[in-house]
Amino acid sequence: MIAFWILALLMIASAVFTVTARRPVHSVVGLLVNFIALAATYLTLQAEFLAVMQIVVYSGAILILFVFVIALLSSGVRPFDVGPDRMPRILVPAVVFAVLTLAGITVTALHTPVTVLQTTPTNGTTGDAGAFGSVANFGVALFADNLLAFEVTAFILMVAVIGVVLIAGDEGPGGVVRRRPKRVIKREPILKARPPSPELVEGSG
Amino acid sequence: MNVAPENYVALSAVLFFIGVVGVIARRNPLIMLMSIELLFNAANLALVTYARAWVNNAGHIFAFLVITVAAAEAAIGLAIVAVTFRKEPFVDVDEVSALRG
Amino acid sequence: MLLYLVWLLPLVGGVGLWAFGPQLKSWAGPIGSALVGVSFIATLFLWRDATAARALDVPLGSWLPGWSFGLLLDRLSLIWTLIITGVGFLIHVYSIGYMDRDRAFARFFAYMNFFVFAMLTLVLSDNVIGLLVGWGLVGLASYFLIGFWFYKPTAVAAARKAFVMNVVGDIGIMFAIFLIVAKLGGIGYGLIFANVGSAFTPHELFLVCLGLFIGCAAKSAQIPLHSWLPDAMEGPTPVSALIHAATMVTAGVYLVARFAPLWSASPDAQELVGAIGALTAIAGAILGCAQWDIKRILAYSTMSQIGYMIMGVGIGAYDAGVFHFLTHAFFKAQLFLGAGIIIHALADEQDVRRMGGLRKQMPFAFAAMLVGVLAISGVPGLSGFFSKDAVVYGALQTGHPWLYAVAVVTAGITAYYMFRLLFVTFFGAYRGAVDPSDLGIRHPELAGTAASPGHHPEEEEPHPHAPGWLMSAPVAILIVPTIAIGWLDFGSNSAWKQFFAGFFPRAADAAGAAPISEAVSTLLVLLAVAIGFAVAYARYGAPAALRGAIARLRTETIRMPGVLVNAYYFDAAFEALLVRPARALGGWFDRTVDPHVIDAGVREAAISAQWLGHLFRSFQTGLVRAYALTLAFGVACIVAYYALAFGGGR
Amino acid sequence: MLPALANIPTGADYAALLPAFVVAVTPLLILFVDLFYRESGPWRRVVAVGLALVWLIVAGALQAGQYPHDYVAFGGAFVQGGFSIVLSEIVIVATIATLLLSIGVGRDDQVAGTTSLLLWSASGAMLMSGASNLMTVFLGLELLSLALYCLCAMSTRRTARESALKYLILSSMASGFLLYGSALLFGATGSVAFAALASATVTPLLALGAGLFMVGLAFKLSLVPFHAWTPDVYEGAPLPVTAFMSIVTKAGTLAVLARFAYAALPSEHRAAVLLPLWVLAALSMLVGNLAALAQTDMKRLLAYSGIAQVGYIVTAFAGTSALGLRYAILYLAGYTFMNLGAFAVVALMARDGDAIVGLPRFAGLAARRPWLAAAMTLFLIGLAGLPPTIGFTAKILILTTTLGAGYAWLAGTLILGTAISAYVYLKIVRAMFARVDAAHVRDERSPNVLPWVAVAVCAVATVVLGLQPLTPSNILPLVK
Repeated sequence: MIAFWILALLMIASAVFTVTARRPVHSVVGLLVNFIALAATYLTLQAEFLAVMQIVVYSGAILILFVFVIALLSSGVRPFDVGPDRMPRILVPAVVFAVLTLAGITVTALHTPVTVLQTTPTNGTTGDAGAFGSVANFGVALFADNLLAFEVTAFILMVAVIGVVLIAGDEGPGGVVRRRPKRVIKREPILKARPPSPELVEGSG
Repeated sequence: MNVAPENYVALSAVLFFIGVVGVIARRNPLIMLMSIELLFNAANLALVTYARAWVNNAGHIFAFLVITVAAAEAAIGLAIVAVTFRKEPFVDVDEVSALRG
Repeated sequence: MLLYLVWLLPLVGGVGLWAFGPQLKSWAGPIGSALVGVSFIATLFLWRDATAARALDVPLGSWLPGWSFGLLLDRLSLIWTLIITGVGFLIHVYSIGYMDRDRAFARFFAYMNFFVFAMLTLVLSDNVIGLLVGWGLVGLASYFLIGFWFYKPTAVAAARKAFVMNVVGDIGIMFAIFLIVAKLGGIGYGLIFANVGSAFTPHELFLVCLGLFIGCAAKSAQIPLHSWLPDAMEGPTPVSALIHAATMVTAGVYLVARFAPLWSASPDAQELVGAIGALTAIAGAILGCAQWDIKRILAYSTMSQIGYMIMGVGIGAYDAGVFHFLTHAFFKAQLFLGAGIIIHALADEQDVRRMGGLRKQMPFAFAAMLVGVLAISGVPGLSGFFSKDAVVYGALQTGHPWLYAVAVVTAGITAYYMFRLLFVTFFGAYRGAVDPSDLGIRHPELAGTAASPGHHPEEEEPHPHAPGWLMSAPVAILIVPTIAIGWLDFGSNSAWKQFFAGFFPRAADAAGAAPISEAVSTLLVLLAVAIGFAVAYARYGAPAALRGAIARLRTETIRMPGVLVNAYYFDAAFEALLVRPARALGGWFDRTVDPHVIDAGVREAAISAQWLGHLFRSFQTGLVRAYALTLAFGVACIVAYYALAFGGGR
Repeated sequence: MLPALANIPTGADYAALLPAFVVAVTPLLILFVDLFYRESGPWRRVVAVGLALVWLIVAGALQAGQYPHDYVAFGGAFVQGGFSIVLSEIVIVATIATLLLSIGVGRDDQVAGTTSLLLWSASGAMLMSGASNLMTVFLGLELLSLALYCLCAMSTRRTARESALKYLILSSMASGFLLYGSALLFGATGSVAFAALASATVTPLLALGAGLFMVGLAFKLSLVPFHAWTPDVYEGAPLPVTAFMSIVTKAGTLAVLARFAYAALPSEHRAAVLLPLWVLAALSMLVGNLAALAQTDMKRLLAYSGIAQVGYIVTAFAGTSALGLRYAILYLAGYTFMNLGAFAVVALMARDGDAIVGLPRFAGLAARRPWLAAAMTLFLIGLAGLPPTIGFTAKILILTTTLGAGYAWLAGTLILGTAISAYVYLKIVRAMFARVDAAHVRDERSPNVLPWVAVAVCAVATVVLGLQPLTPSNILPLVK
């Protein structure tokens, strides 16, 4: 009970910090705290394996990736400067819409309590094979009931790998940096002093 | 579990909308991506809560898949951000608005 | 099958003449006429099949279940097909003479053949979709032909106006057809009429009839969608004769008669149609009194006569309405072709004030016009007398005394303005050489009455000449039915009544409730006609009136009430309410379909139609965050909906 | 002790998935073959695209062979049969057409990668077409989208990266909503299967979950107001990718939407739960067509047109009648051909197949390239919904079902939208037939002739389908 409230406060605070921090690195730290608190919350929900995955994958892999890209982009003199704000007052409607939606969701969600909780699961400790949320329990679900999903995940990761290589890679497969002639960005010729035909002027607005 | 699942869901909703506000209000694409991670995690929290409530570990599997997808998405997103802003003076999505109208 | 031939020959002609027009040169006219003529003869051969107990129904193919297409030749469509091809043929022949000097001779006949094909599609279809297709094609053909002289700005404006009004009608008819199809799941007439009672509630039936009638009103120039018809006279005169008098404008009559079972099941709709018909009849007749352009006079008389027909079919006197269509097709074609001879001879002069005394120079035209005028006025013995009488008395029989009164008064007005036309045009002295301003004509060009520029460039003949035989022969042939066709409906058990016996649903049993007998009614109508004639004679035909004709015309022109000159200001109202907004629609049409038709006003309208587009452009700021905000906005709306719809009460 | 593994998938499960599997595995072959090339050259491109084409055709044949059968595979996670097979075929056709357009676009040494991503994206859409639980939907959607984010960036144009970034951020946000909706649906029923949803009682939680779930789908379909990304992304992405995206995303998402609306909602409250969807469809028809009025760039115009067209398709679902589903699929099939045809024409008008083609380039096209102009006219007429094309036929059918289902206001909106759209499309037709001094128009031609194949096939299909609409007659029992 108390754990939940502490974790909840921690998560909200860290999430707010993530979103409001001036520098991305601070955001990453906020996110890290948030993820760890989330993993702890998973433990209170008896999702032990998931808690581990949360720490390993999110905190271990994804956040490191963020840090890496921050480092990459910080090579300039004034990293992460922002230009003039084009929409200075966007925060107000954003918050209004978000709060409206939030109210809607919480109200409806609280109006329909999920009181099912049919069987109280075993207060499983890790390693208790078959207990709800344990590795074994999870594995059976993953490799038997939901094998298709698991297999599709493999392709999703492959897409990520190939995609990132294609986006970021400038080099050919032989490791030779190709000096290709720079392409000129093609643009539609702006109507010169004389338009092609008077009829077209109307359509080009 | 002696806390009603509604509390967890309410918490997840709050986190979700902190994420939404983050995406809308921040101009730094990296922080926007982090906000999107917040969205996914909030959904995960709801999934795990309901998995516990129904004692159905499909929710766990779902959350696990979401984590994997989020990793892939973050990788691609960061790659796009990196190539987009590598030579830009500002890391600011508002500066990337040539397509409009 | 012979019916395919009837239907497709004009299409072959239309496409062929369009494609090979330049090669065919002057042969285009005879070929186009011959195809329509063959179509007419083939229809005659089908007479027996069409009038058999089971009418001729040729399937064309079916598509989805309930969607089978076919051609239907029953008694109703037979009458229409004969008129379209028969009168069409005569007008084609006439056009060879009338259009002989026109640059786009072949194109004209291609359009005319295409029109005949479209009209046949409309009347021969055995389902509502075919009807709709024909309906649309007819409008398109009419649009082409009105704007045939595309270098005349007035012609372009008239074409666009006709198009816009017809679009209004098409939308109405489309809604009606969608309602029918949605309710019945099929498109065939047989299916629809078999299920009128069971498939529709009275309210729905009224809506269907209303939708159909909106289409009908637009096509048949009924109030308030009538104002395109007088303007459509900008087209060549044969076009006016064929499309805007004999056939296309009566498509609304066909529609009501064809859907008679629907109308008979919906008394409210009948009341509406009858009332609109009568209103149009009298309104058109009154406007006919105020016109000086010979074709516009005829146009308003067409509008008025179609009002009669619509009133007839609307109140349930279907056979009378259709009979008036039949006789009107002849005498109105006769009148237009006669007017065409005059216009052709006077180098495109259409203003009757600048005519006069033509009786001596053009005796043949005078004879033709005289017969037509007598017929349309309802002089006993000629065709118009019988049909008009049937419609007028029908109003009384079906229990509509008010409509009857209007119809009788209209008959008198009709006689007045038709004889006015005759006297001003043919009696007295020729006024072509008189200075227009002495006749009260202020701006000949603006009034659209002066000779139009250009299309007869080499013709410099200032004084009247006799028409060629190609023009006079059709008119001569038409004189016969104009006089004689009326006798088909002579007597209480006439050939006409037998022809349609049992074909239409009987009108409500108000029949026989007429307070006066048919003979008394006929006398009343004749009295009205006599009064109309007498007034016209006194004002325009009497020797005293003829002597002071010039001064008289001048004062009359100047004193003409504005409300009549401006046709009750319908155009002004439409300009503000309908035409301006719809111009964007007509704009693309003008410029895509007929690239010759160019009008600066259209471009202006097109740009103004785009302001909405630019409004939406300005939302598209290119900023990701703005898009994310719209996303959040949408989600908030949707969540609000679900929270209120599902969360509140539970 | 491990619990018994009772639900191990068998060969029968994989048989259902075979076509999608073929499409998903082909990239591995392509990437493997590509490893042997040290130098980039045209052959490298030909081999990659050729392999992809061959295996796509194989997959299409396999898919067609499945048609009479129904499959329920992986414990109900993947259901194949009836309409989902048709939608998968649409995906395959669109992918083949995209490959035909893509020759000449991008670098030779990247073609293996881009082709692989394209195929993976297609397999994601095929997975969606049979997805029958929330997890499979999410994964299919992500497979489709992740590959598309990368593909959007695959151009040297700066705007390509911009479009990828915008697409990624907004689409991820929408995925978040979809995911949260899925979580709520899971919470309302205790199961991720659509079958469980259908038998659940309607609670506010379920309705709200369905709503958020549909927001995610509506974003992918680019229904108003979730459409803002569409024009920008379509304009910035390479042309073949835009063509691909405009069809495949819609096909996959519509399959999910159809299954969700028809088979996964309790019938008692279905109308109320789905109501916002029809409102979105109506908005899309209006806003899409109105916004297209002011566009001059072809890709952008087609993006707005696509927004409106999706509105028409979703309109067909109104009332969730079986006929509506049939006609929606018919319309989508027709739209596939008309839209791909239009894109192929645009591709033929740019030298590298990927330039930005504005309206002025169409001026006087009929005089310079009559066949191209004729084909484009046909496609535009079809998109405007005029006879004798499938656009007209399918629209009439949709109108009748919508009216029959009692959604007269929706049908009225459709007619209004169509009336507006006629102006949009015929504007281009008019430009093509205008007389223009050739000296003022820059005329580029693509050296790639393969788009002509797409143009010809699409033109024939547009007319033939319009005259003889093929609706899969037995889709109704196969929705579930």
